[in-house]
Amino acid sequence: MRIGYYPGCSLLGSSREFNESVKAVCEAIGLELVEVPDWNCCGASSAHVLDHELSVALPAKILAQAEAAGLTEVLAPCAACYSRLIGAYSELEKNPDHKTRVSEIIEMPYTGAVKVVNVLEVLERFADVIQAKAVQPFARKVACYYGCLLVRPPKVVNFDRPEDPQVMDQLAAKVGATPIDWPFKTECCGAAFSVTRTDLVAKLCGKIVDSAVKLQAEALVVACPMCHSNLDMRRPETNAALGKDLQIPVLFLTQVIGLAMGIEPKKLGIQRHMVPVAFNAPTGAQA
Amino acid sequence: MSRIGVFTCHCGENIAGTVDCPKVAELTRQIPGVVHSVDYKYMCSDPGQTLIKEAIKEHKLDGVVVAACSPRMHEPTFRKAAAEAGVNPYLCEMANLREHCSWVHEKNEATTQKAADLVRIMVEKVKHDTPLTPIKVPVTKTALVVGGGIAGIQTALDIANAGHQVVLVEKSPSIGGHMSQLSETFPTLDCSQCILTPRMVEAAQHPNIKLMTYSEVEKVDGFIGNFKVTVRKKAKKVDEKACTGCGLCVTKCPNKKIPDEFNEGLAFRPAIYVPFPQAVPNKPTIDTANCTYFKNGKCGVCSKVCPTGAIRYDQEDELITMDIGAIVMATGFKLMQTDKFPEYGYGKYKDVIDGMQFERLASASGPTAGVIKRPSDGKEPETVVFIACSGSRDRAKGVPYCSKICCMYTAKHTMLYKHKVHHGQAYVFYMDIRSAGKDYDEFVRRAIEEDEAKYIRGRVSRIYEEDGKLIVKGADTLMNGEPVEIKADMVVLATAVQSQDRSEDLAQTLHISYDKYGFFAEAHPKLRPVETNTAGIFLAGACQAPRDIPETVAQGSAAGAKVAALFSQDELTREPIVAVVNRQAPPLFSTCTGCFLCQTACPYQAIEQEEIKDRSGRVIKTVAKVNPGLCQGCGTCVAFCRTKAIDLAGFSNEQLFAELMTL
Amino acid sequence: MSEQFEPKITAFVCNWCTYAGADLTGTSRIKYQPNVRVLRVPCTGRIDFMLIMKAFERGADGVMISGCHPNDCHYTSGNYHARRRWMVFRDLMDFMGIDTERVTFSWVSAAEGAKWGALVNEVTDKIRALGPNTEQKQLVGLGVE
Amino acid sequence: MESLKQKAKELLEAGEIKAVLGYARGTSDTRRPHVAMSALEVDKLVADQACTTNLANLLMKHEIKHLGKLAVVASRPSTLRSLLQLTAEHQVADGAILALVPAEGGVKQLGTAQAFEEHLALVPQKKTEKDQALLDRLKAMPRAERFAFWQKEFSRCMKCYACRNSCPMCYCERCTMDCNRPQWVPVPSHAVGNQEYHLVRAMHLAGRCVECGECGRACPVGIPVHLLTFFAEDSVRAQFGQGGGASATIDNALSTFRPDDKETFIR
Repeated sequence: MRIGYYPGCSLLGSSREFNESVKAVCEAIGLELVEVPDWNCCGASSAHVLDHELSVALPAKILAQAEAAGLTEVLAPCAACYSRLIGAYSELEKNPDHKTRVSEIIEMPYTGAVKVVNVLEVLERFADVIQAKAVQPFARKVACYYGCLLVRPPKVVNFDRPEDPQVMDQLAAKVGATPIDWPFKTECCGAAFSVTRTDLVAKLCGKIVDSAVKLQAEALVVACPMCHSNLDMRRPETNAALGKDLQIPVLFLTQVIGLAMGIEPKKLGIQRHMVPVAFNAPTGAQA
Repeated sequence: MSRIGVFTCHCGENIAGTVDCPKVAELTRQIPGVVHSVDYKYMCSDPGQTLIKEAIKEHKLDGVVVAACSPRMHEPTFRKAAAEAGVNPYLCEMANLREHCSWVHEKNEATTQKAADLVRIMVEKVKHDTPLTPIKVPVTKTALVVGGGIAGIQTALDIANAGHQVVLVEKSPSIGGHMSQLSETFPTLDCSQCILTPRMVEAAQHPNIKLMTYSEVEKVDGFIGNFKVTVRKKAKKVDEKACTGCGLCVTKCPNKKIPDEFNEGLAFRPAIYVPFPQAVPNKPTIDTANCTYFKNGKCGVCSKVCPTGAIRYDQEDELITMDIGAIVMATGFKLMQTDKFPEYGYGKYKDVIDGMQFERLASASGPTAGVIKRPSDGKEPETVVFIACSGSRDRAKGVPYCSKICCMYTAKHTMLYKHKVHHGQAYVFYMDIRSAGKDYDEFVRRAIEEDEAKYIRGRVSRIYEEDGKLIVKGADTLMNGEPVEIKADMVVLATAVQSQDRSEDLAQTLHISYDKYGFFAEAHPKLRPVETNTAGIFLAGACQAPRDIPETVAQGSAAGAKVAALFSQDELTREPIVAVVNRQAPPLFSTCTGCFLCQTACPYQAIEQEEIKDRSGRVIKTVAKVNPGLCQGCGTCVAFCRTKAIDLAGFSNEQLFAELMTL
Repeated sequence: MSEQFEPKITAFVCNWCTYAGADLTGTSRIKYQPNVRVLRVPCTGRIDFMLIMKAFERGADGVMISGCHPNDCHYTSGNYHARRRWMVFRDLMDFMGIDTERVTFSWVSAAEGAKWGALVNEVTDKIRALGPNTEQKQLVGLGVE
Repeated sequence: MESLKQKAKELLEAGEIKAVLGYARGTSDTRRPHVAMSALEVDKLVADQACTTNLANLLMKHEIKHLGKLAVVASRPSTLRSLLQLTAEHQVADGAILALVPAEGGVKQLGTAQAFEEHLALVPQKKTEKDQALLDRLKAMPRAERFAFWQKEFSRCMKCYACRNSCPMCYCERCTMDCNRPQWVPVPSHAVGNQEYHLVRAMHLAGRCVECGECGRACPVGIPVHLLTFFAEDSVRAQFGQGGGASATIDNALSTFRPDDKETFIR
């Protein structure tokens, strides 16, 4: 099986381990990733606040490139990329006449033949394969953190429950983890304010991390580069705001799955985290 | 040659604003057969009608076309006027220049042309109109009231007190409905059961009311004055005549862990049960889905202990068919369930309850005997958050309409809570306070000012559990959207009022319309609020839209009065728009060949077979015959008949043909 | 032809749903093009297929037929009967080479005022684009030889 | 042929029937309908490949109707289908007419609608290759071309109504064509009236046509009018799963409905 692949900027920059682990896991489950040729910026963070037409045209260009390459589906692991791509797709499906205008702007035909999927959606299809290949169960209590963009807005993404989503929990459970029932799955992490208002991000992440630890989670699991950098990279600021020293690691779901499949940690970029992926108790100790 | 008068109405500016009415009058004057054509500012006004009547006399008109608004609006008005001036009312037709022309088109020549065309169509129709006389049908003076809540009880009592027979059908084992579950009622805080129970008893004992509990309407045929209704009387598995209502079976039933519907799941009941102590009739019913005997044939305790041998495990559902003259729908509402709210935990938190559950907690007859205890651990909640508009006015995830009763009952809840937990604090999150009604706003002010409920204008974005408390996160929009976080012991959601489950199915059984939310549709939102589009079927209470008790009672009485008015005559006058099978001179007798394929096409079983006999009684021919009492005038048979032997009065082949020929 | 072709559209609508729906279009002041002429019948079940042919004979460029949605017929099932009839009639029209593009069947309820307005506009635009119903008009023109 | 005559004589002699409606030798090689009420007349009966006319058409004629109980020679399945459809439409009482079906080594006597249905289940019915080919060709044509085809065909129609009169299902005492208040279909045989006439005829036979093809054979100018009713019948069968002349008890497809009837064109 093959699927289009749109890494986007984060996966080549701050979240290289996400890129590495997605590729490693997909290889292990037999899914070929075909990178969209000559891809461009998805327009996240800035385009959609500045120029609506541009914010639709940029993702449309990516999808048009994928279409030209004969792809029918594109996987966008970054939640922000996913949101922009599926947002543009959905808008153009609702207003088919805008497709002509967009095609003019991007100077290539856009027909809407390519669908957009996130990493959870793709892995869910391989849930049984993943379970079968999980030779080293990740037997730890985990807090699955979805953030804001993977399951919202519900009418656009049409995927999982917008509040208290379940798919990541189910996938984590397939590889032996015990997801905790906690209320912060879709709470705001501060996202792009990481740079401009680090204080806010520290406060918001503080609540998330603190609550996960209180409920005895041993790891936070995410599927979004921004969530990851805020929860991982901003940990010193977070701890300072909390007045605590919380060392709970933050893993990408693909890393959790990869580890359980016995993929070499280095291949999954585990060493790249700011908060080291280390556990106080041995595997399964909490059980 | 016809002598037709055309009367073009300006409807003030409504028509004249876009249509050149004098020109329409002038253009239509030239149509052959039109002998008089004028325009006037308001044809429906008294002077307007007089103008028509005088013109009929002066010009000896034999047909009238009023070019004005929709015939659905004023056809009866003008037909009456025509009749008063001596023209058969069915020779008066309306051309719809307002809804179908002036209101939907721009002011220009094409619009005026269209207006003239619309008149031309109706002139041709009038030319082929035949004088018709209304049909008289007898009326069965028994009403069926569906639903035994306060709406149905009120309606039934009013009709019965007017001296007519009533069959009151209730699907659950007791009448009383939602009102019997309430603790106290706004804005007087009088005890709900204290005012309702006497009405329930009165309904049960009324000589003119036949009570059918645990029964549902299965089938409705016929038409106004002459319905044939089949009711399924579900088997209670208890012989109501033999049972004395001693309650021994209820106390002895070993299976006592069934969630109690009357207490909204906050308590349990046995498999053989009486819904609540004041139930009417006060006789038990076996819940066969949960009864051990019906599950595996063992047990049989109730049968063994019954002193009168009233338990009937072999009792079957009964189908009872009856003749009914009018039907009142009073099937009530249901509340949206708490599991519909993702941000409030999809119903997983035990202490997030809905308004009706709070009523049971506050009710002296409830599971806690009126002491406010939270469901999870039975502790007295010291902080309670009430969330109004839970699902109401929520276009994204709930229903767009206002549920109407929540503002008031939430205010009532804060008061009941404060009166029982003196040191407790109630918070109310709201969007707007809608307290229009006699003594209503005063009531809400009392909740805020005397009982110190804290009202916060804003929505709650999330509820989660932490350390045994419910963390309620919201915003106070009157404080610049400042985030608010309240650690509550219990949360009460004023969930949206919705139509009953399967209300669409029931509406289809009765052939009445319903809106997209499943509420039954009234015939006119302002002028015919308790009637449906199907003659002889009326509405009362929350099955039509969210309603509070005073409105429900008023509507129940209104529907009762409608039925009483209908029953005040022995015969009904019906529109003569019915199908007729032609009769011809011998040897043809009729162009009908007697294939009777029309019989299966008729939705009303109105087509019968008639034998045409010669003098010696020998059957010459068998042809179709339409029963005018049953025919509703849809014309399906007319379009189906190959020999054109059937025609529809008022919409005949000749008329439609002539209308088409004008185009 | 310098002047734009204005199509002639004949509509047969049932009294209870579409006629009331079209009334609502008016009450809501939703504008649509004035090419349509509405003939009111009690029910779609009343619409004889010959009426459609007669409309063409009288020079209609397009015909609209509309009634209550399935399940919502005022007469319970008139629209179901009509639907079966149309299913065969439309097939047969097509087999005889009569342009079915010019006949629009629809369900418009009493609450769908906006739908009626939009539908009339859509049909008017479509028929305008198709041009005059020359095929049928020529038949009339041929007359008796 | 001999067994048919034998059977006819037996039935007449036993008084079970008053007459046999069959075929006799016509001029040249043709066969014509023949009513036999006596042994002498029975001897004129023929039964061979040339006997193709659907005799059911005659059953509805006044003169035949009044003869009393009949036996009709059903050399083709469409005659039995006609009998079933006429029974369903209350024109013939079940059991009132016997059908004599020439069969391998004798003649089969069928007396009830149920027997007709059972017999029909055994004999396959197919359109002739020629008809099927033309139908397929027409269906494959672009619409405008199909329109031109039929208009060219109809241009020869002179409204002689032979197609109507030869049809066993066109038994109405007064046809829509003769209805003049209003005059639904213009009387003269011009283009509009011809198109409308053939459309009406096909619509009126939809769900009722027994596919005998009599109408097409009757047409003096060779218009394949039978394809119109064949097509309508195919459409009904394809969409509603039941057709004309299949049963005396199942309700007609076009006077009944199913709430879940599926179409694709209603907006």
